[in-house]
Amino acid sequence: MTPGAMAGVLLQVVLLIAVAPYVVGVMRQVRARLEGRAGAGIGQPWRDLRKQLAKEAISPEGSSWVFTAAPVVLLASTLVIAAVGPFISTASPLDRVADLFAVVALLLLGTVALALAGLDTGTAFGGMGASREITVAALAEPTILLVGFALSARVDSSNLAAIVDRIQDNPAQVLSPASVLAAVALAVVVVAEAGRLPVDNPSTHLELTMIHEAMVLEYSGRDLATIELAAALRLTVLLGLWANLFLPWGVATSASPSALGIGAAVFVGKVAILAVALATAEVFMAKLRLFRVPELLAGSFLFGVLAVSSSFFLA
Amino acid sequence: MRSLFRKILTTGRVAQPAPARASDQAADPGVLRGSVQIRHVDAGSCNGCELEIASAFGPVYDAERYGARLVASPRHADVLLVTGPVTRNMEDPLRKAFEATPAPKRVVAVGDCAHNCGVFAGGYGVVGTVGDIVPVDVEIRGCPPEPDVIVAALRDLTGR
Amino acid sequence: MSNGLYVQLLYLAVGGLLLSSVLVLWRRELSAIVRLLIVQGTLMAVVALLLAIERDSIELVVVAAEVVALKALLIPGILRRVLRDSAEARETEPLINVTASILTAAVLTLVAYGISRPLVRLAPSIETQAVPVGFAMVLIGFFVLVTRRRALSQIVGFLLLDNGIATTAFLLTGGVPGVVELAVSLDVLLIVLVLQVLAARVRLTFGGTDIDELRDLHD
Amino acid sequence: MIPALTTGSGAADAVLVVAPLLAPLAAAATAAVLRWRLATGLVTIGAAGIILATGITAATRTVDGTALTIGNWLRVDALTALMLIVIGAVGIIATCAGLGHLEGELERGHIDDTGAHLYSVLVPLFLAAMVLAVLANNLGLLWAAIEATTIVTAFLVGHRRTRAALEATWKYVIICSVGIALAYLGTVLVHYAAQQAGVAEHGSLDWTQLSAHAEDLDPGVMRLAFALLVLGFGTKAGLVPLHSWLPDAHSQAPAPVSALMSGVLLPVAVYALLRYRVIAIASISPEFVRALLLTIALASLLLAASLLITQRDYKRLLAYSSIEHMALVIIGVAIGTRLAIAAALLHIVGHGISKATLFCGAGEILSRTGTTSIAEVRGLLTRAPVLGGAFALGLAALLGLPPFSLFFSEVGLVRAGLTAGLGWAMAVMLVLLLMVFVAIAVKASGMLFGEPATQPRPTVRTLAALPFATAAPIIAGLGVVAMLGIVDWPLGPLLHSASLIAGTP
Amino acid sequence: MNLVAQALLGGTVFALAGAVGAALTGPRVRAVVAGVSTSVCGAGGLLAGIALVDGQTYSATVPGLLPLGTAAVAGDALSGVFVALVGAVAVIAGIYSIGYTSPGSPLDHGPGSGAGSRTVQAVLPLFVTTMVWVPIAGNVTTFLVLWELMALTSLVLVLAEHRARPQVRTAAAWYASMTHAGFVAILLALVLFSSQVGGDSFAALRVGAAELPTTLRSLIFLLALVGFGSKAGIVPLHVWLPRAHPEAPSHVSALMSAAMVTLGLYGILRVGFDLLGGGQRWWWVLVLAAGAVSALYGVLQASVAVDLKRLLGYSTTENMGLIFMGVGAAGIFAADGDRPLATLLLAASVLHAINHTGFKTLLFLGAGSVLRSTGLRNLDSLGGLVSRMPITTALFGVGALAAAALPPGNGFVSEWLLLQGLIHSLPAAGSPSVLIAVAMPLAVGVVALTAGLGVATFVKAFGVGFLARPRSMAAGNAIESPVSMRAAMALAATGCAALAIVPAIVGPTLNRVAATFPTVCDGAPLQGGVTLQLTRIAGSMSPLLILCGLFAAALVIVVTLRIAGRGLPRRKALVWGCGGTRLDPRMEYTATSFAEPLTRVFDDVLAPEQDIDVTHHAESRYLIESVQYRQKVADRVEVALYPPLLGAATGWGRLAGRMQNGSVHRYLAFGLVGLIIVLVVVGVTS
Repeated sequence: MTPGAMAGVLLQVVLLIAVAPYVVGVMRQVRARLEGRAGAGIGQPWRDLRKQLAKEAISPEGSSWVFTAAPVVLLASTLVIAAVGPFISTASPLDRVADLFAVVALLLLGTVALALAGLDTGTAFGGMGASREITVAALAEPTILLVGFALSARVDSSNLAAIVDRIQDNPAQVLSPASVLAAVALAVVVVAEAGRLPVDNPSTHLELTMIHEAMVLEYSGRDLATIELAAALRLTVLLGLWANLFLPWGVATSASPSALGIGAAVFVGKVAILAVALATAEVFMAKLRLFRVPELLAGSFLFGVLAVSSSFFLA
Repeated sequence: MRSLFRKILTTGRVAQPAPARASDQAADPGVLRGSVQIRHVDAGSCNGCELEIASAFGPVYDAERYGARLVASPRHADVLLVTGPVTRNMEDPLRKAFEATPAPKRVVAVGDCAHNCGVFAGGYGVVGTVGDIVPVDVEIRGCPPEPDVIVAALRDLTGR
Repeated sequence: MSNGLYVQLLYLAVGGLLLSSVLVLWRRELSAIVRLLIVQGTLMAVVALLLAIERDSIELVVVAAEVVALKALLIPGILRRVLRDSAEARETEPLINVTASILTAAVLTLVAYGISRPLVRLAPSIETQAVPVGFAMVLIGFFVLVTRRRALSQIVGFLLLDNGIATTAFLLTGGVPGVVELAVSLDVLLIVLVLQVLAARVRLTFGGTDIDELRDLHD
Repeated sequence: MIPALTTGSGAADAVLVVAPLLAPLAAAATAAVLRWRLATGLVTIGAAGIILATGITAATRTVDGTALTIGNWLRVDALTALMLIVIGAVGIIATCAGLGHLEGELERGHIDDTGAHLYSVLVPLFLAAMVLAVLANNLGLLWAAIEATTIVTAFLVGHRRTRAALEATWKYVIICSVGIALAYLGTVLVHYAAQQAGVAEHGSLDWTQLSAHAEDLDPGVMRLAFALLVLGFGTKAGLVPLHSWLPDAHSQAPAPVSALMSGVLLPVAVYALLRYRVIAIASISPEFVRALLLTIALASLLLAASLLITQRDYKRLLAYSSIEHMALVIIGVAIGTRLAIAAALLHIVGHGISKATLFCGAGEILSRTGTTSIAEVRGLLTRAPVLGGAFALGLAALLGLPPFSLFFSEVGLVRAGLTAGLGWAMAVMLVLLLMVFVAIAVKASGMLFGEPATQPRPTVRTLAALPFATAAPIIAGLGVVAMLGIVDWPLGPLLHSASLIAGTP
Repeated sequence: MNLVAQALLGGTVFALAGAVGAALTGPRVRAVVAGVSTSVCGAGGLLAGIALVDGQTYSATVPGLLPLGTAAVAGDALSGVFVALVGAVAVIAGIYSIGYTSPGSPLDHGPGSGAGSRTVQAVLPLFVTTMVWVPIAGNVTTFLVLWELMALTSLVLVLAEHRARPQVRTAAAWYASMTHAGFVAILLALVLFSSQVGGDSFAALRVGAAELPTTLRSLIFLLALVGFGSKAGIVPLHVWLPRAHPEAPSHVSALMSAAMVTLGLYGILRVGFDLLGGGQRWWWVLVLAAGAVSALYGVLQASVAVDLKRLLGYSTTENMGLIFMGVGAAGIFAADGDRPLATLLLAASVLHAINHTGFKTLLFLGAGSVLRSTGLRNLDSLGGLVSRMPITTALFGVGALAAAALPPGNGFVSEWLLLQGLIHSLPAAGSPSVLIAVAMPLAVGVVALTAGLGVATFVKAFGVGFLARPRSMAAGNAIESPVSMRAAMALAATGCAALAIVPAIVGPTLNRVAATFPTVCDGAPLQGGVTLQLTRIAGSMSPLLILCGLFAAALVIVVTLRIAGRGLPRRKALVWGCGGTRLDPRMEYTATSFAEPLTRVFDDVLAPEQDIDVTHHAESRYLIESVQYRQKVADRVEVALYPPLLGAATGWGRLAGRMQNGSVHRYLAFGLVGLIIVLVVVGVTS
């Protein structure tokens, strides 16, 4: 592992951490503007984080080490993804550590950690949130893996860098039916996994409609900060993955500083565009009833199957 | 969807321009600088204050632009926004909400009733003012207080 | 004895055996049935005797005497005692009525003819030509067992069956070897004795000898 | 065909042939004179022991293919020796259990002194009749001996003199007499065929002669004869269509008698068929023999399986299981290869001993709970661990679980059947066996396990530990069946030479 | 006598001695004797298995045993893996049983009953012995004997607590019946095989298989599939499994669910790949389909189960389903000639079997630990064990992580491998066959959905069962288990962890197993130490580095938080109950409510029966006194398949019973009719 490559990885992680709250901020700001409001500014999530870090952390009585460990696991798993994914460069030395499936599993690990924490609080809301979150995650899993199948079957590898590299080499593949179908399917899943509308409403105050929020109702202070950062980071990572898997241009293929710089800039741009697009789309949507969510996910599963089939039959 | 889009385009920004802030009267917001999460506790209000709070966070007054945000849990909150005289049944919940809020925390008593029980003073179901139950940091007077006033008080807390 | 007379007498006796079996199906009085059994036993002895004369066999004469003693005297005697002990003089309504029974007997006789073809074919002779009668007696005896309800009638059915076998044995081979014959006769006698004792117990225990009433044991 | 046999007939051998016959007769005489008492019981056990001992001695003499004969009438070869061992072994278990049984029955007043006397005379006679059947070289004698068992056991089945016992006895005697009469007709036809084939007059019913000249016998007559013999001896073996006496008689007879009937009487009838089969396959087409036996056996198996499903009475359950096992043995006979015959014989041994222990166990359960209803016996393992455990192990043996030898005989049967190209029959057999297994397992689990919910009916004896005289033979019997399943040497060679006598290569 | 023989025989001698010893000693000594002898027997197996995998062979014929057959043993690398697995589980279960069965637990229902009874303790080492020997069997007879002995001994163990609960009896009856049905199928398959090739030994079968006609080979395979599938708990033959495993004492559940069930896989591999040498493609499509149905159905049932041990039982069906999917796919590719891919899939299956053994042992032992100290299996009444039984909770958590197939658990590694195999079914050049193009995406979908629901299942099991506050008095009074139980669980957890972090340690084993199937497999499937590297396929993953990454990130986070938090203390406060009264444990989410969304989503498949009883107040029907809600999710496959079968059998039995109506005339009529029929047939056919 060369120092340059190490620096690349470090740069990627730091960049992602730095960008993540802004992504949330951008989305909130876009929504605010579209709703006719002024908005708190894209830096607001960072301000919130800074404040929460300085606040007291409270553990509810009857909870255990699981409650305190969950935010750390959540953030740590996301950081690992941030380190191994080809976000700004495909020449990462860590690429061999985890492939697409491992990344998906790590995301799930974070979800599980938070769900366990939700259950650990012993409140009805915690349990409710955990139950719903896990249900959604369980149903989203097949789509992700099928999309992974569709993407990796063509390049005969499930390693993310290999997929990105291959598409960069054959730009025509971007518009192949398999790719388009997979992109749609994955988009739905990204929305579900990130807890965005129409699956979950991140700004709801009504406990009965909450999924993610219900699980973290008991968290405060630095625990909450960790969770919010992790949530933002997960959103960013998902958007980044989506962007690089389907629109891989600009991703650095070497670890040279200039390539990394361009890669980082392109990455920020892509994620910003996606965040704006997602936020805009959310304005037009209402939250789905919880029991309509599986229908949505089943739809994405169908797209996934079609993607795989077309990559078999139309390749 | 198209109609909604057209609506967005034609309506534009409805938020009033931010009024200037009398910076001298504000204490240092400390940890809460730039970001205040608020848990609203209705301790027995007639819902007049609630209407005003709602409009303070609506598009026109848009308190959120100053970094204030309503949240669902006192655990997430820095500030308790308490309205109304404290009724017998809400006394304990108020205390619990205060207890549940992580330090450093502020209590904002909204409306005259929170200050002196207003017309409800002496009612059989009224325990007392908010200040009798929890330490109040900021009081917003008015029956009900206008959104402007509420927003101004919140701006003092965030320092924006 | 001339061959013609032998044949006529033999066939007469054999025919009598078949007739007596069928008549058992027809008659309702138990005493009449026992009498028919005596007739049948006697006819069997006649058959044995005819064979003895034909073959000049002393052994068969002894067998004939034994048959008379056992089947015409001893066993009917036992049955008479059974009859005397019980107050039942008549067979109750058989499970298949008399007309149908006799028709069935006719069918059974035909079947017997059919199935005993190989026996006749192996060694066609005067005696073996009559073997189907033995088979018919076996089947009719079995039929009596199936359709007649009284304990006594069942014993009679068994005896008819046994007589049929003995007749077959006489006609086919002039009887089985002596020791075996003796053992067989003893066995038949013992079984009749056992059945007699059992019939008496049945009467005492159940107050009648309608065997079809004995249905406590079932699945 | 029969392998070349050397025939031995020294004085010692003569004793060997006659002793098993005389010993039970002597015991019967003793019992007749002394009436019922402990000594009589011990003498009877001794007689059974002598049968076993001579069986084993005979086995060592005949395992090399030797046959010991006395005149044309009696003959001991490996097959006979094996049957003697079964009779002796089951006899010991049954007579030992008989001690306790009679005492109990007298104590409770179910029988009187005369009854006990009758019992103690008839049981050794029963043994003697069966010994005679397996010793007989003359087929007529074989028939008469088997017929004699009916006569002897008639009063044993009806020993209790209850209504049900009487009913069972009547059915038993009538049906078996009819059946065995058919076998007699078959014997007569064989005699006829032998005469026509020129087999010497005095030897025309000798098995030795007949099996040597089997090819000369007329196939037409022999087909008829064999069919009659199968139906006739099949009646005594509890096979369809004249099987119906069996559940009634087995469930009403005193437990030791049921043990003897199920453990050895039925196999003795099968033994007769085994002997006749040797003649039949040589004189008529082996396919016919196989088809007939297989049809009857599978029908019996189907019947047993069907009636076990809804069985409510554990003694009848054991009775139907006997039909099932005889059907299995007949399937082995039908297949007829040496492996199949060896398996069938091993099955006879295993089934005989384990069924005897089970009937004795069932008798104990009956005497302790006062009911034969499966539904009314609960939590046996908790209430009487030794009895329940023995019953459970016996059932396991019966269901063909290892290490009991029935497992191996069943596997052997399947192997032989599949090798002989009878795949469909084996499949049907195994499916029916599975039905039997499920039926018995479900019923047994109800009887054996769980906490007894209600107090048992008041009975004379409480569910105390088993008396030693009953427990010892049961446990020893199960031990032997298990031992036969684990090691091959005690029976292996004997089974092999017996299968040489009765099996086709 | 080589090491294999020494280890096996030594272990067996110990086990027999232990059985005798346990039968003769008092309850306290008995527990130790049985446990130690079981462990020693297991250790023998483990040693022998490792030696076999290492390349030693062991074959022998013992004359004079087993009537009508011969006793023969023959071990190869395939045997070795399974012997070692069984041995390892036995070592752990043996240690565990010392504490579990020693007197003084709430499960103790008095002397002589339950898992500590004389019979059960004596049979335990025997059960292990039979299991250890099953994969070593060298001919059909020996295999059948050992197989059935294994069933019998396990049946005795399942019945251990028959006095405590009536369900034990039902479970045992189901188990006995299903396992016997399976045995019948195996018996027919193997004996048909051996009778057709004219030899009893596996070596003879292997040689003779090629000459058998295809239909016969297919028949043999199908029968074997049914037989071994029923042992492996494959749907629809699984019905015994979720009944028997919960009712058995927990160390027995572990032995059954982790070790015995795996022998079903051994059977399929031995017969399908080894003796029959691969075979038709449609066989393996069938295996794949059966595996897929099992995986999905098992995990669905597990995800809605509320009985902890039943949940684990269904999870066994799920995991065996996944394993069968791998085996099926391997078979398909082998039949298509893509042997390297077949090798990979086979390795994935075997690895998953190994991993499943590891975590299922741990989970059942954990469940047993809970059961022993609370008497509860119902998740709806558990909770709060994390503070009362911290070690059990932590160790169960390790198992749950693995069973949920999440990194850094060991289950993840093998599922990853399985997915890699399935995903790379697209040939590098040319278009794939339609079957593969249809089957493989569906298979991936099934694996994925299974994985997702598996996560839900184990979040529920761990989160509801161990976390939060106790939902019952019994759970509130729980105390940590005895040291031997904890040690055993720790041992199992160590095994899981080792497999999770450096799966490469079993790489050589998998390669050797693959080498035992020369007609199916080709080459070594995977290589690498720290990073798992597939041979032909560009796939790599490093569980160790992922774990390191997680640790490093966690460390950074914790340190950062410490610094940023400026030493602010963590405060304990009452749970936020929206200002209401103190939250009652009854207000907590239960396992039933946790699974409710899934129950709803899959209600077409699960068909839950719900029952709500509202009792109104006597004075006014507007006042409600109580509301009772009951939900039962029956096993729908069982309900659809078995009751009709049993009903038909019962009806038939009744019909047959009516035939025997007691009339002697009727009985004689049977005879007469039978006689005439037989005689007429004889006459006609002459």
